[in-house]
Amino acid sequence: MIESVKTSWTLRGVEFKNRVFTASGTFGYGDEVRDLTDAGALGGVCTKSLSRKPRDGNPPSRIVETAGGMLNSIGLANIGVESFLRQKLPLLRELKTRIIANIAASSVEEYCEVLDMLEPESGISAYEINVSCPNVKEGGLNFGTNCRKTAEITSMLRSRTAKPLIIKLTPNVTHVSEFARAVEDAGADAVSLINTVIGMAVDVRSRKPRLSTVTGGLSGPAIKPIALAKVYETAQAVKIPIFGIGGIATVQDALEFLLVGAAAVQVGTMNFIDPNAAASIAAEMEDFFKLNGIADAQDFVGTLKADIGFSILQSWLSS
Amino acid sequence: MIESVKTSWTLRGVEFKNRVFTASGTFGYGDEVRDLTDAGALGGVCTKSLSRKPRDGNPPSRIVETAGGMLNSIGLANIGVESFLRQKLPLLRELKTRIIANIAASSVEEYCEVLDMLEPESGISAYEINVSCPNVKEGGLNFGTNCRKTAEITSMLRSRTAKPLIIKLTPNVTHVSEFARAVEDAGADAVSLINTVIGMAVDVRSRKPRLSTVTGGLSGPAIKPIALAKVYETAQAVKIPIFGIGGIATVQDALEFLLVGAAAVQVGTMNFIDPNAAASIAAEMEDFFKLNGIADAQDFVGTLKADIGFSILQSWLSS
Amino acid sequence: MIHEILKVQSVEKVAVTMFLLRLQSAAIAGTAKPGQFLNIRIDSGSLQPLLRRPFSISRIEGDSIELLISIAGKGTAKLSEKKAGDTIDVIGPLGNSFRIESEHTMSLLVAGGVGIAPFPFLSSELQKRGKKVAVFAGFRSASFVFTRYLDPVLIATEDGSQGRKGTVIDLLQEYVREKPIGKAKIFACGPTAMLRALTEFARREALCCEMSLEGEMACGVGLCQGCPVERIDGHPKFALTCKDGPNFFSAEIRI
Amino acid sequence: MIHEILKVQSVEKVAVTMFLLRLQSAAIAGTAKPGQFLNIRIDSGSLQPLLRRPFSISRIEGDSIELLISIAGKGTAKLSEKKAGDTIDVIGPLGNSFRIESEHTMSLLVAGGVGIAPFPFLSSELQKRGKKVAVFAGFRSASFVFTRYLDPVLIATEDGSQGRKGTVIDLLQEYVREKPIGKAKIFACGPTAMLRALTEFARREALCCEMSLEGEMACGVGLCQGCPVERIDGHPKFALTCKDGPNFFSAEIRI
Ligand SMILES: Cc1cc2nc3c(=O)[nH]c(=O)nc-3n(C[C@H](O)[C@H](O)[C@H](O)COP(=O)(O)OP(=O)(O)OC[C@H]3O[C@@H](n4cnc5c(N)ncnc54)[C@H](O)[C@@H]3O)c2cc1C
Ligand SMILES: Cc1cc2nc3c(=O)[nH]c(=O)nc-3n(C[C@H](O)[C@H](O)[C@H](O)COP(=O)(O)OP(=O)(O)OC[C@H]3O[C@@H](n4cnc5c(N)ncnc54)[C@H](O)[C@@H]3O)c2cc1C
Ligand SMILES: Cc1cc2nc3c(=O)[nH]c(=O)nc-3n(C[C@H](O)[C@H](O)[C@H](O)COP(=O)(O)O)c2cc1C
Ligand SMILES: Cc1cc2nc3c(=O)[nH]c(=O)nc-3n(C[C@H](O)[C@H](O)[C@H](O)COP(=O)(O)O)c2cc1C
Ligand code: FES
Ligand code: FES
Repeated sequence: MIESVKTSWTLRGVEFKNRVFTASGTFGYGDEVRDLTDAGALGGVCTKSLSRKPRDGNPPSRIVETAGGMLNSIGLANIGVESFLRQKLPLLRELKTRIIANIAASSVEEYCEVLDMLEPESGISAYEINVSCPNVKEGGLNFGTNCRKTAEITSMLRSRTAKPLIIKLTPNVTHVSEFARAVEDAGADAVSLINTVIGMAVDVRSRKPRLSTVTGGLSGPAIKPIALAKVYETAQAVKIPIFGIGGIATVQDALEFLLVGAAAVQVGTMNFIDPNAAASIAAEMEDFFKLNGIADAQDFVGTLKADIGFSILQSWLSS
Repeated sequence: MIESVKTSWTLRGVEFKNRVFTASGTFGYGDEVRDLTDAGALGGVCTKSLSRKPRDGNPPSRIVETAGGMLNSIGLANIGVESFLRQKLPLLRELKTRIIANIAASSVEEYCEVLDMLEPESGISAYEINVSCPNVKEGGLNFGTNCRKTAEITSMLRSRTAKPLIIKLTPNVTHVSEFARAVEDAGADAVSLINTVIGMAVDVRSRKPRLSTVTGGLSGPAIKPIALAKVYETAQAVKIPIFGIGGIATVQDALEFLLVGAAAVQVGTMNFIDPNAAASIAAEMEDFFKLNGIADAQDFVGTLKADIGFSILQSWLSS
Repeated sequence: MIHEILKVQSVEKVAVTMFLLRLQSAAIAGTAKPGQFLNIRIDSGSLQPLLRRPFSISRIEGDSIELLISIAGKGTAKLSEKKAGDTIDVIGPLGNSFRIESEHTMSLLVAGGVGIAPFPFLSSELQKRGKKVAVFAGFRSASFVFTRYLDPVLIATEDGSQGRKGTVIDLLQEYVREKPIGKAKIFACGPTAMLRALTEFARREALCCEMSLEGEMACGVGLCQGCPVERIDGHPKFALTCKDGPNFFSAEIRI
Repeated sequence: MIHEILKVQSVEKVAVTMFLLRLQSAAIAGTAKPGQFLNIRIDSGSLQPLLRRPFSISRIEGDSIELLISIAGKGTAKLSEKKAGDTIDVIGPLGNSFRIESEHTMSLLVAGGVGIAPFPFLSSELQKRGKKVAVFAGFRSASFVFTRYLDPVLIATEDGSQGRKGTVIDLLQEYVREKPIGKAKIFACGPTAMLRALTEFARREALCCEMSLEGEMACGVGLCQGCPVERIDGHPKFALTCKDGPNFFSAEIRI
């Protein structure tokens, strides 16, 4: 048991007060549940993906519950960057936490345009680039599964901002660490993973897909083992920090991600069940470090005692 | 409601009495639970993967339960093809069901050798080729994530047997349908999918991985949405039949796989919870067809009413 | 919007697949309006079901909140096994409310099955405001009927085992033909097929019709964008059932 | 090996985290041997927990089977909430049994915590065969102690709140030093650390020692190869806890 713990950490000069964030698309724009939680308790909030123009999103149904998880096909419904700046950012500036603007687009140009519009505004601490949404036809995953394209977007954006640039990767590829290496080389400051896993649900009685887009993205506790493996694989391959995401519901889950190498975590689906989940996890994580005499959270990151020599991942990484 | 239903179907001239099988590695060699279920109620039984020499498998722990699923790292522990022929096959010949010999190997030569040893024996109806085990260092997934190699193994084996040749694919690739197309072109009669999804679990208290091999394979209901999407993707891409596998626990689940295009299904993890699960599903499936006036199970296969024009998968398939 | 752990006061089986769940919360009882809903975590500390389940507030008495719940799947089945004294994690009250202040004098409340749930609360608030209320309730058969706290009620059953044989729309049609309804407004809750027929009916009869929708939700509070309903004017294309609804005018949405 | 839906006869809390679960099955009670286990589906129709949970048969009386269970996580917590009259899906009896027919005359039963579970059954079968039995039981503290049906029992607790302060191995050591034990055999069940210490002790004292292991299992019946235990002679390298065990001689395995 120790008295105080350093939970803060720094990414490209920006200090975050702790290592627990809310994931894009699962916490609105950050202002919807002010009554139910204090965003000030978080390291930061990732906004819903912002696109150049407002997007209506996909028709209903957009949500299906599955075993230990859920499928969504929101289709990046969002108010667009202009409305965001006008209606949302002023409110967000009042939250005592860091705002990470998540950007989605269907062309390299659109990514640049959105970033350029956000860049002069105060109150945005970093960018997270969504190259991995499985629920839109154009863009999204087509970028995220193309390593060269992902790197290209990264370097284009790198040249336009001095703020932290985080690239959000998809798990729907053979070797996610290749993508992480490519964006590291292209100048990214961090990677976020995982976005949702492609999945599908059908209704036997009506013989129809349960999502209007047929397939959607799987999230929630069901995918935690997959996410941990992807983060671990990536942690072996890159030096930049990793935001670990996928099925985090408890402080235990969050610590597991730190253990396998994530510098910080994002809580997604669990916000729907408990809008205060991320804030609770942040508080309990601090307690855990105190109780275990860990003076700086960083000392816990990546301390998994794994005999990597025996790991199957080794053959993956070297293949 | 109709009186009788055709549940049988034929693969390369071999007739299976219905469309429900047990998955490799989840039903022993087929003789362990004779007291608890009647394998005669099944379309067939896939044996544990057989290798040329006996394999000890990985050290403990090999099993971890996760949300809605489990991780395993068995490491293809098996008695080897010779002991199989001597000790197991005689017993299996007495089961009133078809035996599918599942083969695993770490080189193209070894696959051929095992098949050559099985080929002269009676009582084996078909081969399922495991190119996708995530839990062994050499071979396994290294083949399964290499399209050219997978096709090469297929054509080598094709030239050595006239029996049905089923290639079991891994979901741990960007586009599983590419692999399915490649093995179809190389002469495979069917594909099985999915094998387990790479995953990981760690213990925060000991800071150690919970599996001796660090990562393992995720199975069970948690992966059903992923498996359905992979089967659906593949069904759009190939003409050969598909064995749908992944998280099947109820007849409803099994019917979902048929709906998205699987000609038959394999029950895996659920055998551990209820060794009679596959037999129950086979019986209930027949009831479902009767109740819904479906005279031939084949008339149900692939009848999902999906507006593929709208599906996100379309852009995948054409990318 | 409050997030509370509530005490179960009682669980009462009231029809073949329906039960009343009474929860105690002064805070929610004191602020809720008719047509709003609670979002319930069926089993805290379990991931099955994972998501919360939304239920209309059926009735409020003192600091007691009554929900009328039909067993539709695993979550509602688990909920039906709660006992007095158990606790439940609840977020609410959520959503907009029925617009009861309009100038109509006659309220036609149209329910299909468990769609009757929000009407005891609504009916009492309407009556407080001096509006006349008539309830039209359709059920599968007599053993599904539950109309406590509502009066007068006209009943239709599919098999004719109680009340008129036929749909609740038939019932309403007859009533409107035979009685003078004056400045009337329809409030409706029930299966989509019923709401569609009612939308058509209201259009034909030029009646204002407000409907409570029951689309799938993940969060219930506007975090996920998972509950769109198509707006007829298209600006924007979709409304959110949980935040902009669940109560919409039939003329403003396409279901 | 039988797969049955059994009726719960009673659930009795017997120590701070331990309870006795009584199930009725003539078929299993009639064939089970000491050291065998049942594999229990905690909640049929739910996927949480997904896998069955294995528990030693603690005692048999008529057609009643008693399990002694310690709450270790979600599954056992759920199990502790069962009520008389509930049903549970069970596969058993599974595994090998303790080898009780050997020529030893004195049986030293060594338990750590809930590792005491298989000993009432074992002890009664040993006594039927005219063997002397002494039980050595270690617990965390007095509030964890449960030794019903066992006599004589020597107790050790970590904090000295009941019996000797120290480990059960200390207790055993003392006993063996002070009493004539003749042709003795150790039967043991408990945490791995205890079993390791005991293996060493048995080697030193040249005593035959049989231990019941509690490794993780997925199927419990030999389908999955998920429960290996390393064999010292290496042919084959691993035995399966569920089929070849759970009872092994300490000299034959490496834990
Ligand atoms: C605003 C609102 C108010 C509601 N009020 C009531 C009420 O007062 N009383 C009542 O009995 N029911 C009400 N419902 C419906 C109720 O939420 C669902 O019946 C319930 O969530 C089903 O949960 P389950 O786990 O039992 O069923 P599941 O096993 O999840 O599914 C069974 C069936 O219910 C459907 N379903 C699942 N989740 C939802 C959901 N969130 N919304 C709608 N349908 C769903 C599924 O598609 C499936 O067909 C309301 C729904 C909404 C959106
Ligand atoms: C042959 C055998 C006989 C057993 N007999 C008894 C008995 O008589 N009484 C008793 O109380 N317990 C017994 N156990 C242990 C018991 O099976 C576990 O405590 C139980 O499965 C934990 O389930 P849970 O869901 O409560 O815990 P979980 O939430 O699953 O996990 C809690 C802890 O228990 C461990 N655990 C989980 N599953 C198992 C498992 N299958 N085997 C061992 N450890 C596990 C986990 O690693 C974790 O540390 C026995 C185990 C075996 C293999
Ligand atoms: C309903 C929903 C909407 C999402 N929208 C976005 C989004 O707009 N942009 C993005 O980068 N990720 C989005 N995600 C992905 C999450 O940020 C997160 O990566 C994923 O859900 C895995 O985490 P979880 O298991 O904790 O939910 C969305 C996820 C869900 C469930
Ligand atoms: C314990 C275990 C062992 C397995 N062993 C094999 C194997 O030897 N060969 C193989 O092809 N697949 C093996 N599999 C994969 C299964 O056959 C199946 O593809 C996978 O488990 C997904 O199905 P499920 O979700 O129904 O379990 C194994 C799966 C499990 C859980
Ligand atoms: S249910 Fe999440 S926004 Fe409506
Ligand atoms: S637990 Fe499956 S083989 Fe032992």
